Amino acid sequence: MAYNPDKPMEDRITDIGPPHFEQFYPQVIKDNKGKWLYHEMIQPGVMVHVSESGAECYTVRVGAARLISIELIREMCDIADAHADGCMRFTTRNNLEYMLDSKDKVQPLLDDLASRGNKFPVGGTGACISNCVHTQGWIHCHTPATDASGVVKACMDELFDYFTTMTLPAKVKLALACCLNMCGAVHCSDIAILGVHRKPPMIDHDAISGLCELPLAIASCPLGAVKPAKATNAAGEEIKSVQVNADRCMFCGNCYTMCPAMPLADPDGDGIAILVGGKVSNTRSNPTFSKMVIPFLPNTPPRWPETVDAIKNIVEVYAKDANQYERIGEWCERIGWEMFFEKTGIPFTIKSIDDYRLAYDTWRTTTNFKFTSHVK
Amino acid sequence: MAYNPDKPMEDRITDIGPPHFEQFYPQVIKDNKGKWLYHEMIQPGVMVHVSESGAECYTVRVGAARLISIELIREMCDIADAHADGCMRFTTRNNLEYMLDSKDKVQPLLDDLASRGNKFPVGGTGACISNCVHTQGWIHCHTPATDASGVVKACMDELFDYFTTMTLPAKVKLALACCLNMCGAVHCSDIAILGVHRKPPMIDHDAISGLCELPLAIASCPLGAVKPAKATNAAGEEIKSVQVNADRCMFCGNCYTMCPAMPLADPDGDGIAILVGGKVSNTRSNPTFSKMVIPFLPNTPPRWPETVDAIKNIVEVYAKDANQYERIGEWCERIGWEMFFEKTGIPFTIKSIDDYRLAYDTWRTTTNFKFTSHVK
Amino acid sequence: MPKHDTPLLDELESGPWPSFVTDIKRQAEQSPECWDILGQLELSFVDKITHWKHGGIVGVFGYGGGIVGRYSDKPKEFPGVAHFHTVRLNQPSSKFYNSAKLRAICDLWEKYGSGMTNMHGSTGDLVLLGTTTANLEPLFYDLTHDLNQDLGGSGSNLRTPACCLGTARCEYSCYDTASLCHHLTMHYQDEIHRPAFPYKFKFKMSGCPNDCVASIARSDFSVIGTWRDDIRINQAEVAKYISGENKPNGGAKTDATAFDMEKDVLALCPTGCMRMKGDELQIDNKNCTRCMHCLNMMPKACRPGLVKGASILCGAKAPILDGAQMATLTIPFIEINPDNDYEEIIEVIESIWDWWMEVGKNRERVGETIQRVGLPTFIKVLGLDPIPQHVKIPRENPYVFWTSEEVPGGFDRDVREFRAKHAQ
Amino acid sequence: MPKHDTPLLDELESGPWPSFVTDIKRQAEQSPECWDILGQLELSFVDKITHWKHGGIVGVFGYGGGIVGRYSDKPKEFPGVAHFHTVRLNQPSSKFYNSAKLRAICDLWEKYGSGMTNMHGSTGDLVLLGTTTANLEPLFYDLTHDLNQDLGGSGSNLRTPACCLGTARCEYSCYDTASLCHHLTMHYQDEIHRPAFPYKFKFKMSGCPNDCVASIARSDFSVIGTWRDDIRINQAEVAKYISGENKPNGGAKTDATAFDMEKDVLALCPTGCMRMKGDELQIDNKNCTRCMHCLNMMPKACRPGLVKGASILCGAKAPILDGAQMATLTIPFIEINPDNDYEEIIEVIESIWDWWMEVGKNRERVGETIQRVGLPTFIKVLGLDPIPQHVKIPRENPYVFWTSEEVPGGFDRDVREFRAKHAQ
Ligand code: SRM
Ligand code: SRM
Ligand code: SRM
Ligand code: SRM
Ligand code: SF4
Ligand code: SF4
Ligand code: SF4
Ligand code: SF4
Ligand code: SF4
Ligand code: SF4
Ligand code: SF4
Ligand code: SF4
Repeated sequence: MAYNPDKPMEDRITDIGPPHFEQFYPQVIKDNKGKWLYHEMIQPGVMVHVSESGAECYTVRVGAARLISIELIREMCDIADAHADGCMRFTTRNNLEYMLDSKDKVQPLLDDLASRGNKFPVGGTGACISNCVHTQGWIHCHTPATDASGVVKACMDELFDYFTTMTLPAKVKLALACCLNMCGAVHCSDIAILGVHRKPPMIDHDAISGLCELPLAIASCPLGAVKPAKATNAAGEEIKSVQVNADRCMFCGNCYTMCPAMPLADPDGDGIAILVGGKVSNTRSNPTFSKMVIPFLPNTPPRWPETVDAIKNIVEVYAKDANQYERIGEWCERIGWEMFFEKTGIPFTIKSIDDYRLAYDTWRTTTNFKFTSHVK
Repeated sequence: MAYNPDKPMEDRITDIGPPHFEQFYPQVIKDNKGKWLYHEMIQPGVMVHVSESGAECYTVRVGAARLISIELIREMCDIADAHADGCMRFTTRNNLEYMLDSKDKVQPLLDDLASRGNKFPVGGTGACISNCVHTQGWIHCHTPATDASGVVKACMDELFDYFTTMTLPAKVKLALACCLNMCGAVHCSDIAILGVHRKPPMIDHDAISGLCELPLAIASCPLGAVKPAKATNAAGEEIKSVQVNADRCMFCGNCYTMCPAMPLADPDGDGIAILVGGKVSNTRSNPTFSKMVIPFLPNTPPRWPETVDAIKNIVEVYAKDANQYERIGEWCERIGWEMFFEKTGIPFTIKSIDDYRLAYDTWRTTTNFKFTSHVK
Repeated sequence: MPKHDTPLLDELESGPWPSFVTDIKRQAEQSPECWDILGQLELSFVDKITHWKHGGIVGVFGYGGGIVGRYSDKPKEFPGVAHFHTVRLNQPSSKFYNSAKLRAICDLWEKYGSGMTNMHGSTGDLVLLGTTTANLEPLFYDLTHDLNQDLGGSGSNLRTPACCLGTARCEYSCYDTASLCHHLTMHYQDEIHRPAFPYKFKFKMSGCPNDCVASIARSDFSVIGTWRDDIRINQAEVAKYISGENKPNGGAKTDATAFDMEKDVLALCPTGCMRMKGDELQIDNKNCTRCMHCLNMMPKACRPGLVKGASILCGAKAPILDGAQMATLTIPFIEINPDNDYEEIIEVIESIWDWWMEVGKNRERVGETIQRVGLPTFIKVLGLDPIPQHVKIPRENPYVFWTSEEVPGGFDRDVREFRAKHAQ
Repeated sequence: MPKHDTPLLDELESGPWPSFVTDIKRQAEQSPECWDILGQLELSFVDKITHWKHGGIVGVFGYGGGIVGRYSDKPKEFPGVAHFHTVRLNQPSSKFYNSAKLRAICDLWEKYGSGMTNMHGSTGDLVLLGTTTANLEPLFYDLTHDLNQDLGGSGSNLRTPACCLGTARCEYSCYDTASLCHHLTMHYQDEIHRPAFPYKFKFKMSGCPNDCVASIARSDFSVIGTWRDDIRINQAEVAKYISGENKPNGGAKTDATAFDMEKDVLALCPTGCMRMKGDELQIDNKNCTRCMHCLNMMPKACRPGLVKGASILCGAKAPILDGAQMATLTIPFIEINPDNDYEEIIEVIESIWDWWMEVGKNRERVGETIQRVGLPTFIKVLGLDPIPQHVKIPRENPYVFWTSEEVPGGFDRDVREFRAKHAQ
């Protein structure tokens, strides 16, 4: 029985939700759920969880591109069948995890994975750089200011040793979002790669009439830069349209989201901003937002060398300078942001000074500062 | 030669500024200015500054009401002549200071001061409660929500022992401002006593026409609660006036400052709010604003017992609980504000939750909190 | 064989990290439209700009979400991706699968789509990337009938809830995140599939304050496990950390210097509520904020207490438009009770929705609504007592609102009476 | 003998703190109008409300400030205070006096006023409290001719500058606050006496970051002494603190527990840049923020460096209207050079004024103007390089402004060219 276009509503099934998770649990998880006592990393990418019952669950974590084919998924299934009773899961950072009920099964799995070229790198645990959370970019979205998968591949290639080792001061969480919508929720990452536009939207007077509700387009701008205006379209008709006050635009793209006739993407205008020092966990210090330290780097496919170098530099300086168990943001707070710029050699620009809402709270209202080369 | 009303401009002198300070320096200050090596408190209210030259300057600090008569000033002068070569100064907290060039002169001065009743209390140094900075109140201003001198007298009487001793964890800076204009700059005090209105302005339609520029009155309201309106005055004429949207009013009084026909003071509406934990110094921690912990206490002349008790309670809990050298605000930050309310027993009210601008930054955006009796 | 030259993309086939380019090429052998994916992406690499049109509204009948429409702006050059819609499958909680299920999904997608996926989307869905409008209904039919599973959310509705591992494989978890996540997902199928909200709304659940699903940063309704009694300390294991027998931080740092209780734990405890009395570790629990650091450093020695539950935080979101918001602590501690179908949680959710659906503006996230009306109003709406835990600090400005009822004599006064006492 | 019964005020005659009531009564024997001060204040104590009318504009010819007009709203009952204007005398820097000067002022005020004063006003003036309009010109004449001193500020002008003790009697002072304060006061007499600003503007100068004149909290232009080389350490004195011979914190706490270098100093150093190497105190000065704590704790052992100057911070103010503002670090380090009449400082002041007088709105403090236009603009206006010292943290939102010049190709684009590449 299959879908019948003539009777679309015939025995239609809806609202059944996702499959229940439990059916996919490996036996050792079923048996020990809620009984776990502690965990330990055996080696990068491999950890054991030990249950009150004495049972052990060995987890092998495998890096994945996130943008993956069903062929690759099938291969993942083959591996699961061969080593893990067909069970597996994906992490919140898009890594693949196999869970084994005995230590003996670990090495064979590792060997198998290793035998398959660079498709299944093991790592991403502990004081490492795990997988880079990211979004669609040029592969699927309409508003990106940069690509996602390409940039991430370029970065992870360069940072690969940090994925397979656990020698950083603490976890470093990398994320990319290809526009200010920040689908990657990069706004609280140790290092955030953010696609940014830098040119105000164009107005397509030939298309706007059918396409956009002008009041919504006008209301969409947080800075009131979009105003009603008359214009003449290709057909020579005078139409109701909008205009943009470029001086007030900060390129958030919200108008384009609301009105397809206001594209702002541009080969030279678009690029990448780097934000650092965010964290999500409540561990030690409170969750914090990432701060913009590099306002713009150009889009340079296929390997975005400027972006890769900038990130590598930050990671290396942090690795050398921070205390152990100290996240990047905690390190910056301790040494002071002036020292972050001093030590990384990243030029401080006026773009890093907040001038949006709540900005005053970010100004330095004390005489407590350190003398760096910035102070003439 | 005196002022001649018929020739007001005759040999008029202007713009000569204040007398030069140097002529008033005691000799020991003249000689050692810029050479001071260190200071030490000899006893509460008495300290010595020692110069590179070996010279010593003994300072005796005397509390004053600030609102003082020329008779009292003359008496201060007599004392200065008798003990301090006629020199004296006033501190930034309105205390009087005599400076002596030798230790032998200290005791005679102290004895003299002590012999004059309660007019010249010695103290206000070190880990104490020094003089309470304050403003005009009912003695001279037009916008107060409480009195100044009366409240301060009541508080200082009760806190007097803290003025004459140095046993608090650290300095406690007390300040009073009789309205939100905060002339006392109480907004960064360890403990701030703030006069607050709680009733929206009345509109005196009989007076407004001559008295106020309506556009200024309307523009004066930060919350746009003042709107143009027609009204009928006593003479029965319809006039241009304003009206106030009471729901939007937070009683700042700015409209009254701009328009005398909008009085808001009221015997029952007015009273005192208590703010704590502010500091000005950059010492250890950055300067910080005081936080509102008690939104309202009634005006109860002549001795404002509710206010006095509230302050005494805060000081006593702080004295018992804080680490040494820790200011009130530093203590609150360390133990957490929930603990401040727990330990002081001050009821937490919704008024202490910010709902003005920048309010979001004050919300708790972490799971890090302590379980106090507040959590049911 | 390749349909387009992709010299730039080809450069991404080298390097140690798995190459999505190599992967797409491999898939292309089966699903030729993948050549056009590569072709168009190569063009974007050359042009440094996307070649997708502004999304179009497509979907399956009766649902307002689950599909994101997408069309190429170069359909002639790349017919294989002229239509390239996304299908969001609601993932199983914590993203556990077995090979049978994944193979079934692969077969389904081989039949109806490009063969490319995102495992997983940022919200949590299993994302199938690229199909045509015509394929949507048949795909949905097979999905529900043969795979018996369903779509996830998109649009102004409840988005697909997501959670961390929780008790399934984590010793820190203070409640069963997967069960709560699944229950709410099932309970709110209608809200997921049929947009009725001012804007999107997201649930995320983490089992402890480490917050491995980043709920505090990106969910309108964040449920984070915690406990309210004392941390369980195993002094014998404490000794083993000190002796070096136990690896600090669960061995998460291979080059960690020898464990130093003072430096690595006590000094980093944000509240300073820990101390060693001789070789006994003591925690002044009433001053502990359950930040997890000591548990993370000594998983064998420190465990959450026994009186477990969760904190509820509301209103996190990305920066568009007023700047990003972290979730705000709304209910410090709530019981997580499967036996009454999480009644307490449901109650909170629905009082938030009832209010937000009434006062929320179009495209206004609940966090933005809270900002607009103020936290005090939100607290009142939920019928909660205002408590200091709601704020980092009490207000610094003196601008307090009072109502006429709160003030003796009320607001109404006669200015002429006033003038009688106070000459103008 | 008393003119009015003052039962409430009389209660304020008891108690250890000096009683302003007793004092006013004493003055009343000489200046009968003081009875009316007491009478009206008693009435306010009864009515719980002020009995002063909204200020009136009075002053001396040619000046726009220095006098605050005040009238009683019960002139018949209290004729002695029917007029009760305030006269603000510009205090000598750091408020040093001798008896001759104060006696002269007392005599002047006995002649022309109520005999009551504020020693001193919050801004710093010597405030004479209560006189009549008729008395203003004669008082001013005698003040300038016989006492040869001048009024302070009020209104939308430069307010009377004020400073801490500075080098006169403080070992911490990094510059001569009194000399700078006096110089600026003299240099800007016109700005003090003749309102030409959008709103009030205040200078305050402290010799070190302890900020004893609270300049960072309440001055539009705050000059706070600091140094840029190393803290001078006297190791011999350090030893005496450790041995207990020296009193910690200059003996400011009589019940201080025995000095504990680790607990009382090192642990409280906000940057953790101090350590003991054996019995040598070491400071990593490049990480020191000069917070003063160690100097305050060990005045004999730690002194400011030798390369002294000041930080300039701008824009502090009370809450009206947008909430209080702390001064913002604008120039981290500037030389204080009397030899060139403080040229560098004057230059900064005037570039701020030139800009503020042009763009500042009526009744907008410079701090509010900075908030309105943004700190980046203010930094540009002053021709300063933006540096990390200007901020606590870099921006958290991604909303950066760019100009057409900054972006290759500029802002102007042809949408039809765009459409040629990207089908709608
Ligand atoms: C598998 C995963 C949960 C899941 O449901 O998928 C997970 C699993 C664990 N996390 Fe996590 N975390 C996972 C994402 C996160 C995230 C979210 C994220 O990465 O976007 C966070 C918050 C990130 C942040 O703070 O910015 C997170 C913050 C932590 C922390 C706090 C670290 C800190 O010091 O701030 C710990 C505790 C620790 O590592 O000591 C922790 C600890 C752990 C433990 C040790 C918990 C346990 O006992 O099993 C698990 C292994 C840690 C490891 O991999 O090093 N997990 N963990 C996620 C793996 C992602 C990946 O593939 O790399
Ligand atoms: C006389 C005076 C300056 C003046 O020009 O008049 C002054 C004088 C001294 N101050 Fe101050 N301070 C004076 C007002 C202030 C103020 C402003 C205020 O009180 O409104 C502050 C900032 C207040 C704040 O932070 O909220 C102030 C914060 C300090 C500090 C920092 C204390 C802290 O830990 O935060 C120190 C250092 C210390 O006390 O260890 C200090 C230290 C000192 C020293 C020890 C400086 C020295 O070596 O001589 C002086 C004696 C301290 C004492 O009295 O305990 N002075 N001091 C002021 C006396 C006011 C009074 O009569 O009580
Ligand atoms: C597919 C996905 C990115 C990915 O590659 O994983 C995604 C893709 C889009 N998001 Fe998103 N968002 C995705 C997770 C998120 C997240 C992360 C999360 O949910 O945890 C966020 C930040 C958290 C939040 O909700 O604030 C996010 C914040 C946004 C926003 C900004 C919303 C806001 O209130 O700030 C927009 C703009 C909008 O809604 O118009 C947006 C809009 C979009 C649109 C629909 C583009 C648009 O302007 O309409 C994107 C469609 C891309 C495409 O063609 O495929 N997306 N979006 C994620 C959903 C997959 C899934 O269901 O699992
Ligand atoms: C006399 C004095 C209070 C005192 O008892 O010491 C005072 C008294 C008045 N202040 Fe003030 N201010 C006084 C120092 C201050 C200070 C403290 C300071 O200067 O360090 C502040 C806070 C710091 C600041 O400037 O922000 C202050 C902030 C205000 C404000 C709010 C200004 C603002 O921008 O927030 C107003 C309202 C206004 O300007 O209309 C104000 C207005 C007033 C008026 C003129 C009332 C009015 O609404 O017009 C008061 C006249 C009272 C009277 O009848 O005597 N006064 N005023 C102080 C001046 C004496 C002197 O010259 O030494
Ligand atoms: S971040 Fe922007 S561009 Fe990237 S997927 Fe989300 S909405 Fe699209
Ligand atoms: S991009 Fe953003 S700021 Fe610019 S016009 Fe569009 S909505 Fe306004
Ligand atoms: S604080 Fe308000 S009431 Fe008090 S003196 Fe200043 S302006 Fe007047
Ligand atoms: S008191 Fe303040 S808030 Fe109320 S109406 Fe007047 S100006 Fe507006
Ligand atoms: S959030 Fe806590 S419970 Fe969930 S996986 Fe992470 S550490 Fe474990
Ligand atoms: S959980 Fe955090 S706050 Fe609590 S004791 Fe451990 S480290 Fe300290
Ligand atoms: S501010 Fe510094 S220099 Fe001035 S008196 Fe206070 S401690 Fe001394
Ligand atoms: S001045 Fe402050 S920061 Fe510098 S060493 Fe001393 S205590 Fe540390």
